[in-house]
Amino acid sequence: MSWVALTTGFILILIGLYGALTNRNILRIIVSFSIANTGVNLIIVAVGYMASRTAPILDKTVAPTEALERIIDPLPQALVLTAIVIGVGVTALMLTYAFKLYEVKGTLDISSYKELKW
Amino acid sequence: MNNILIGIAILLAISMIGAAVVAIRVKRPAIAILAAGMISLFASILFLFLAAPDVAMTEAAIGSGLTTFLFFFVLGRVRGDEHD
Amino acid sequence: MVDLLIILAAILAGGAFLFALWRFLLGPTRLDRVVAFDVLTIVSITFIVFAALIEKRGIYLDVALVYALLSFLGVIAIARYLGDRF
Amino acid sequence: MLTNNKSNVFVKRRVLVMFATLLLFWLMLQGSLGFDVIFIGILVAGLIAYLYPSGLSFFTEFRATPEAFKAGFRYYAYFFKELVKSNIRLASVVLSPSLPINPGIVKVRTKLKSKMGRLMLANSITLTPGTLTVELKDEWIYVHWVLMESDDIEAATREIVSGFESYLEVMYG
Amino acid sequence: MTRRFFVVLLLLGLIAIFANLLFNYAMDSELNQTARYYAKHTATDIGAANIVTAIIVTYRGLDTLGEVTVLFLTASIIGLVLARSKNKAQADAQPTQRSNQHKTRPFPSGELLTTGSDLLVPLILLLGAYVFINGHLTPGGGFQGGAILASAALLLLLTNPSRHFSHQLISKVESTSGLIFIVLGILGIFFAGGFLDNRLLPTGTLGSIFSAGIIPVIYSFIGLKVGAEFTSMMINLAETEKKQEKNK
Amino acid sequence: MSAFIDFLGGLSLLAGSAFLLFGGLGLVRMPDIFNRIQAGTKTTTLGTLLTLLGAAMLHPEWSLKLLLIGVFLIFTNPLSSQVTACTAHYRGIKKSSLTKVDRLADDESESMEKSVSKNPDSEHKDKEEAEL
Repeated sequence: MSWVALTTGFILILIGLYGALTNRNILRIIVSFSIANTGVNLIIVAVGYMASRTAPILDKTVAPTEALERIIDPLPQALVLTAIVIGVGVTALMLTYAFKLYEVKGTLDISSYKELKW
Repeated sequence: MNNILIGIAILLAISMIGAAVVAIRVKRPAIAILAAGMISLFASILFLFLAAPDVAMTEAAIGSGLTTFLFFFVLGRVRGDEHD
Repeated sequence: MVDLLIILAAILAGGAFLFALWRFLLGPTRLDRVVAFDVLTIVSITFIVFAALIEKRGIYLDVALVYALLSFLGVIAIARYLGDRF
Repeated sequence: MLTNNKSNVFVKRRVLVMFATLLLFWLMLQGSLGFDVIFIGILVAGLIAYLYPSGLSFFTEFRATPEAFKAGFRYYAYFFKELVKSNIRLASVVLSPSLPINPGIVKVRTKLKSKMGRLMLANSITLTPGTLTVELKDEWIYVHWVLMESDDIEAATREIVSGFESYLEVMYG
Repeated sequence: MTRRFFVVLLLLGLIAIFANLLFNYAMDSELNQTARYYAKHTATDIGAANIVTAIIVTYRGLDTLGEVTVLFLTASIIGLVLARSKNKAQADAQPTQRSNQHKTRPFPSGELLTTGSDLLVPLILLLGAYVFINGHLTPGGGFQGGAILASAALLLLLTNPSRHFSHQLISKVESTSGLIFIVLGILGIFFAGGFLDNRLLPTGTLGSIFSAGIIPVIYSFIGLKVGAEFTSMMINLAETEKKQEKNK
Repeated sequence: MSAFIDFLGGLSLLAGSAFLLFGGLGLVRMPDIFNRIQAGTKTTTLGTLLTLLGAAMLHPEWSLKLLLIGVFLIFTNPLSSQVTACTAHYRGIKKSSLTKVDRLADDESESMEKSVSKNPDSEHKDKEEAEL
């Protein structure tokens, strides 16, 4: 299982980076970033996975005494959980700036933003 | 039994990669955004298969509506700039 | 016996997923892709149920609840965008 | 003065029904009947019903008479029967190699006035034999029909709507 | 063209790194030391059935505080950046009345969507409340529940894009719950083991709704805060005006 | 007895997945968007409901949650299909040549002639065909 997730995550990062570097439309760049973001999250969760173990939640099927043998590492999950929520905030911020840039210039093509070009 | 889950995971992985290719190659930005939303929804099922239901729920709650909606709102505001 | 039935059912659901994916990747108009997206999310709920059955954890169904109640928001968002409402 | 008072009672009843439905859903979500669960459920359901008074619930405009309950049960039985029937018909259409369809968008009339009844009617039409609600406007429903039999308004109404409407009219009005 | 060449070169390098990582990856067969500590002590010390929740709210509660602050800053910056464009749009609105002249086709009434959203919004709110109140028992918690609460506002916005939301209520909910979160954390210093210690209340029996000490209370307020922040982000974006098309 | 109920649950799962498969097939085979929505919404709803029923038979202690999933599905699924169909009609997406009548378009153009003098219909359809 973790092989599948790791490979998918790596491929998603590559595709996202390629899209972010070759597209010219700012909206497209943000979409590519969010794809790469998903890939990174997938990799971090996949690293914590262990075969034939189950989710770190104790209930009738997983008693607290046998938790040591039955559950997987909960720490990467906690990290990714916060990372996803922050990711939405970052995406919203990027979109806000994109909207603001469009208001000023009237276009979202990055080749027309050359004030900082030397 | 576990092989079935791995098979479904491979199916989901293929569809995610296909959707990612669609997202960066397709001409219409609306479809690119929809494909990104689809990637995040399928990633949530993959999280569930990786025994992380908390992360799966976060991704499902956020990826299903919120991100897609934010993108579409900005896209609707800059509609004149659709072609690229 | 039941295991065999579950495996067969999962294979059939995977076939449905592949058909919908085909429509999503090639669909001629944008709304065709939206319909395919809708079908894909609903087939995903079946996948979650299969995961819960195979791992025997009832708590996985909470994710299916969130899916069932929220997955139509994305479809409505794009439909409203295509209907010139934003 | 009288009308104002009446509408106030109506709003109160509506909020109360909303509260009861939400509490029911809460107990179903929790799956237990402990004291603590019911206490928090009352708190949450009351807060939501108070903050969102324009919300509808499944029983908002329900007429709480014995006939209505009977019609409700018969409606659900009829609905599931039609759902299975429509699926088998659609599956046979999809599987036959020649794809024997005859689609068209027809116009049908409904007598229902209550919001919930109209919503349930439209949803039922969407989920049953080869029909799909495209638009609901005043008393007209525009329906896409895969296996169209006639485009006359009255005939189509008889064919598509009347089965559900007879039950929903008793239930919601 | 050279640019695309460099991009491909960069990606090839990344592929080499990733392939190296992937082929040398070996799945752990045992929990590492930190995870073993969490697995052993969560049920007895914290009393929470969901170990991820125990980590987020108690063991690494400061991280969560930081994260909530980051989200708050993001929401405020979005409000700040968009505030000027909102005023400008209102000022611009009266001279050039942009009517929909090219759009003569009547738009569908959407009665079904209105009724459906009236039906579904209370249910979505209830599900959100369920998710964050049961954060210590089932998968879920404040962040998920907050996102679900914001989804209810999103459905209302989709039904009627020009709907008016009360900014005051949202910011009040947001600041109050943030304040309560911090106050509960500080109370932990005086009456329990330290900042954000959950044993302010008794830990109770594992698996019941009143257990895990203060975790459900803190997570509920985190849920309300996150929901209010996401909602304010969306509303700020939704209240901007469409740019006037002058060049046409 | 319980083995028999388990077997019935498995059969229900299988039937649900079969309906999902028919829905997918319909999505591929149907000629235009309205028919695709029809195939997509009905079969997937029944298929998922049958799957939930099968799961409830296999694990009776989950049945309340599965019932809730079913209720949510019945109310959200037709809503999204209806909004999609409405948008498709609004954008004037080309219907298949088999479609004989379209009362909605007839009524709309009638009311249009009364209120607006211009003819907007052709413009809209051209736009959508250019977008394909």
